[in-house]
Amino acid sequence: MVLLICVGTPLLGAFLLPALGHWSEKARRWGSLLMVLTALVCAVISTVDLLSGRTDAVKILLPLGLSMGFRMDALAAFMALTSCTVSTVIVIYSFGYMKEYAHLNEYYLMITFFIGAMMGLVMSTSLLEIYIFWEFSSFCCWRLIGFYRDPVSIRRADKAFMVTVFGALVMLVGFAGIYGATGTFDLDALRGSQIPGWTVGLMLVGILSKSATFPLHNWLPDAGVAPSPVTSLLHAAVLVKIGVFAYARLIVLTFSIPQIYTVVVPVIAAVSALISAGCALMATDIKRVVAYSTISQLAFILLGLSSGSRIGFAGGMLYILAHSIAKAGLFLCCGIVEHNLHTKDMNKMGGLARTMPKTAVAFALCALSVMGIPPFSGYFAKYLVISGEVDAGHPVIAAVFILGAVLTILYLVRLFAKVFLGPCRNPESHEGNNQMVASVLTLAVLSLLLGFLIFLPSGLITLAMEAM
Amino acid sequence: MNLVTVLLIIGLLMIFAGCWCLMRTYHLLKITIGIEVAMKAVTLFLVLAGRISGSLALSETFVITVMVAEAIVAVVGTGTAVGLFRKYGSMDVRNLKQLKG
Amino acid sequence: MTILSICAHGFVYCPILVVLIYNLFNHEFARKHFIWFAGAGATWQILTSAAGFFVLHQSGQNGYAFGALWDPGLPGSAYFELSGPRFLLLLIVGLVAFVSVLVAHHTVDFNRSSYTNLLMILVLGMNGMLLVTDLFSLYVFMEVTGLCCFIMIAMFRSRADLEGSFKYLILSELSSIFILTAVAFLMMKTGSLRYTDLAGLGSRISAGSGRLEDVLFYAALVLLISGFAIKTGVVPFHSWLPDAYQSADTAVSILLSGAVNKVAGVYGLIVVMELFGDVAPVGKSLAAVGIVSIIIGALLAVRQPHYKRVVAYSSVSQMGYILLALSTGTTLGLVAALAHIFSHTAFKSTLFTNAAALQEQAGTLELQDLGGLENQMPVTAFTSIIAFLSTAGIPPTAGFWSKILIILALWQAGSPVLAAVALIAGILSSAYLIRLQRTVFFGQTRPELAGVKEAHGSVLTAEILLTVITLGLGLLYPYILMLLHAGGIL
Amino acid sequence: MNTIIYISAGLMLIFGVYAVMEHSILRAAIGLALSSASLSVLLYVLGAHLAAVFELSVCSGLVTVIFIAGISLSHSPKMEIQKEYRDKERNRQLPLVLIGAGLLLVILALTLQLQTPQLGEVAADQDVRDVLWGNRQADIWGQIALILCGGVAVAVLFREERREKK
Repeated sequence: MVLLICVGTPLLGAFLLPALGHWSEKARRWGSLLMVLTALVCAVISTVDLLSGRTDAVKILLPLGLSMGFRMDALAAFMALTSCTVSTVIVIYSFGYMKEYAHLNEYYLMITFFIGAMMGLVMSTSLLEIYIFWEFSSFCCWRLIGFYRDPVSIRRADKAFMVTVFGALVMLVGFAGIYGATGTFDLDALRGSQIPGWTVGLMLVGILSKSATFPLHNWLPDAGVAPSPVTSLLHAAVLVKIGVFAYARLIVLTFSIPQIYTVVVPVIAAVSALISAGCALMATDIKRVVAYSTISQLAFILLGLSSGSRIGFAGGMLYILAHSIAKAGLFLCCGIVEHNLHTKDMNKMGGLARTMPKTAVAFALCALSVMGIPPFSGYFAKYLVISGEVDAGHPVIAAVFILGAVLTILYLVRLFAKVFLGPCRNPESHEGNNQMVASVLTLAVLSLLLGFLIFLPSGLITLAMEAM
Repeated sequence: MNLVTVLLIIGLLMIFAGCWCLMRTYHLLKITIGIEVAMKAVTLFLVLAGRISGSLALSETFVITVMVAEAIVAVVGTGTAVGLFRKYGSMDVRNLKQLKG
Repeated sequence: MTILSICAHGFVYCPILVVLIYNLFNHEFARKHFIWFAGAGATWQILTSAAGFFVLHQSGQNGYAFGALWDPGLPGSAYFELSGPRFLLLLIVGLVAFVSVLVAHHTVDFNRSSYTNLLMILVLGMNGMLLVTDLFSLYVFMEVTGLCCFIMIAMFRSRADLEGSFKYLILSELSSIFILTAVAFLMMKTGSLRYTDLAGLGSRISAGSGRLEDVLFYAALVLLISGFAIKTGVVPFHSWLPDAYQSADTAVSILLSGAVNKVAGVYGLIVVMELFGDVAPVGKSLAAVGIVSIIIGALLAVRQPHYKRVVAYSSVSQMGYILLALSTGTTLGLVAALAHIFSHTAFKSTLFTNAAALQEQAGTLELQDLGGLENQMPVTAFTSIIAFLSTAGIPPTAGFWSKILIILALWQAGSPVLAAVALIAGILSSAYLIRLQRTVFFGQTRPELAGVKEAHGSVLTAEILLTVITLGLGLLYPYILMLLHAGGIL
Repeated sequence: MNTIIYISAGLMLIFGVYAVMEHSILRAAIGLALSSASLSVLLYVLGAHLAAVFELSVCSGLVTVIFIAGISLSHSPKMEIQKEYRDKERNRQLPLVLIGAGLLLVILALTLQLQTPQLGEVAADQDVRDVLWGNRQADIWGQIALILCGGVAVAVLFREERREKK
């Protein structure tokens, strides 16, 4: 029941928001926040249940192996908590950011629906269900990226939609292959089953397209035309994490796959990390830099999950959490800057630390976490991932990733220096409004605190590792 | 080469001529005539089938129904052709270029 | 008179009755109130097909045979028979007729009485096709259906209307010739054309027997398949379809895409599969035609300059999916094909109804003149998005489930490659529909379209009705699958 | 008996091809009528007496009347006729193609040596009227619909345009 509320409230309630919007602007905002909070509370309740040894689950039985349901296990709880927390902050932030635009009805509808889809996805117990929620999220990202409705946004929205839908369809072929081999879509029934190698390959295409990993990464930097809360949501809280979540859920936890993929996937991840880090060093659009950084960091996550060792897996999961919080913070800071200066070109910025000090501090804290500087949470995650890879016996790949980590430091320092340090070029700029600044500071503090309270999520991670 | 074979071949040739007319003629009414020519052969086939299988009465009822259909097709075809003539002042198929994509 | 017999006889009597009563009234009155007569006919059809199904299901019979004029007592007679899967198609006929009437209320102006008469005869023709138990009667009613369509397209008498109608007539008559020849060839072997006599004929024929009738049997199969494929409008027999759909008045396009090419074309192929499915090349050729038309249809749709042409080519592509499902010859395949027929009816009718709304409000359907209409026409935009998702097979719409069923059917029948290609081709469906979205609804409003208003009245009702069906089915499909499973069908 | 069949079948083919090839549309319609008449002789000889009468009256008579009505409603202007001569050129290939196809079919029939069925006896106990009214109710119902269709077609398609489309 808790699970149904958790998924149903944002998913179905989202359609009430346009009606609320007709009535009053405020009702729509708070309605949206309330729904996301409901999902968060339900996720917390269910997680508490889980930690005390009970598993919440609902299921309807259907013929032809099409059974569907929701179940909260450690991985689902971890993902649900992460994305709900970050989403809540983002929704609060968008109160301030999204005041003056048209289509706000659609905006809140899609944001809330998106979070509902994410909740559904992480708790789903069938391959088909994963596909359904997967497409929900593609649809939402199509509408959200095209939010401004100018031709460029529309084209990029279409691109993002086409790439992710293509990936999803290829993945569905993989699912159909699994169905053909086993006769069911049900994850419980499929646990531990041997599946043909090519289906794993097809699923990987879907995962790579969703989590924007090389060679299907192109749409993500382009999606930066969307409003900042949206990009933040896409990059940090929901969309790209769906891909890595699917990897963890399907390939790591459910199926036993051919050995070759424990090498192939890390290599893809390594290539992706290096290429995107290079791009980030070259880009001049602040959102593009952060977007490439996302691609690069996702490669780390994928590496951790695919390394095959338990330490790596734990590192990957921790990385999801750390990256979500820090990256959301980075994007929201970029949003404040962009909102103020009406440009995204970092050559036109400089010395913003003086006019918007709180944002600068928040940005610095989040950037440090992404770079992986101790004692931030990012450090522990990165350390675990790389040591997991060494454990699994691929020191070369681990070395490449250390190079990637160094590049991360380089481009983030470059970004920070160009935007916030140096002579002040934008004296008329000023701090964002309260909701926005409060959200970024919250995220910055969270990513610092997590470094000290690293034991908090470890309970869930250990539980998830036991299922491996 | 008995009677049945000869009639079949003649019928097939006639259908061929009708379809040729359908595909390669420029005149709208001629196209409709092409349909009718092919229908003649089909009528013959039906009666032939009735004779071969010994249920001639059944095939005769078929033929009668087909003829009604044929007449109505001629009406509709001619009507459309006349309508097109009123628009274009000619019966040439090559005028039909409204629909492209 | 039981309820069942009232329902059954209604399918053949009701349309004629409506025509007779309608023409009793004076012209002006009839013109003004046509919606009530045609609407009543369509509503009767919807209600009786639903009621008939439940009554028949309750009684536990397989089918209900009845004669049109008097008792079907005589041996060897051609009578009508109501049975399971036909109900769904009868329901589709009623639904599409209903939607078409709603749209016609706005789009059809000066020849409303002809429209009403022809609509009812068309419904009769399609009902006849679905109810008959004899291949020749199938041809007769197919001819009725076709002729009504030609007249309905041509009666608006613009150049494009007449042209589209004539092209349709040429190819359609070609298919009639094919089918009649096939009928004659089959009759040489059997002396009867009832389904019961023809079923299983394939197993009694051997290719190498050296008998003329056996050779002609295979020729007949080729002719039957190509004849019905022309009527369905699949590649390579599709050339009439976009022209006819584009030129016809939108109320007629809805009929054509929603019901006619399914009943006249796909249902014919269903019959062919039922009768001769045991001859292996039949299924294979259907699969080949299906896969080619999925891909070619979608590729052609991407480049079209006219809203209705895009939608028409999308029909070509979607018909391919249905043929692919049919080609398996399994029960699951048939269920999948029927499911996709139904969802296709819903979403394609939505798209055409949107076309009617655009035509009425914005005054054009050329894609280059449209843009950013979602602010002006929010409901139309929303319904078109749902139809788009359903066409591309994206959840939670009816199209998603029917496509999944098709894939499962193909996979179970042992052709995974076809299933994979069909799935990946879904990206092409998304491509042309996303282009449609971008050029028509999504985006900035063009200044000359700023004064456009939302559609109103019956067109809006039709849009909402169809969208509710698409979405509702999408959400209820698990339940339907459970019912089918409980009924022992799956 | 067989001679009449061969002759009338041959005539049917020849008139049919003439109807296709003749570029004067009036003569083509007459060619169709003659082809129809030959067919009706053929049908009569084959034993389908009622069908033969129908063929003569409906196809040879009514359909020709329809075509002539169509022709009289549309007189092509002189310059258009020139264009239509192209038809003649294109159709000139037809006899050759037909002879080719015919030869091919004959050779096929001779080489395949198929076992061809014989014409059966005309059963005496079957009456067309009984079969039509007793067994083919569905077809009769279809014919009613067809005739209604034809009525609407005449009413809708042939009338002069009084009101232009908006």
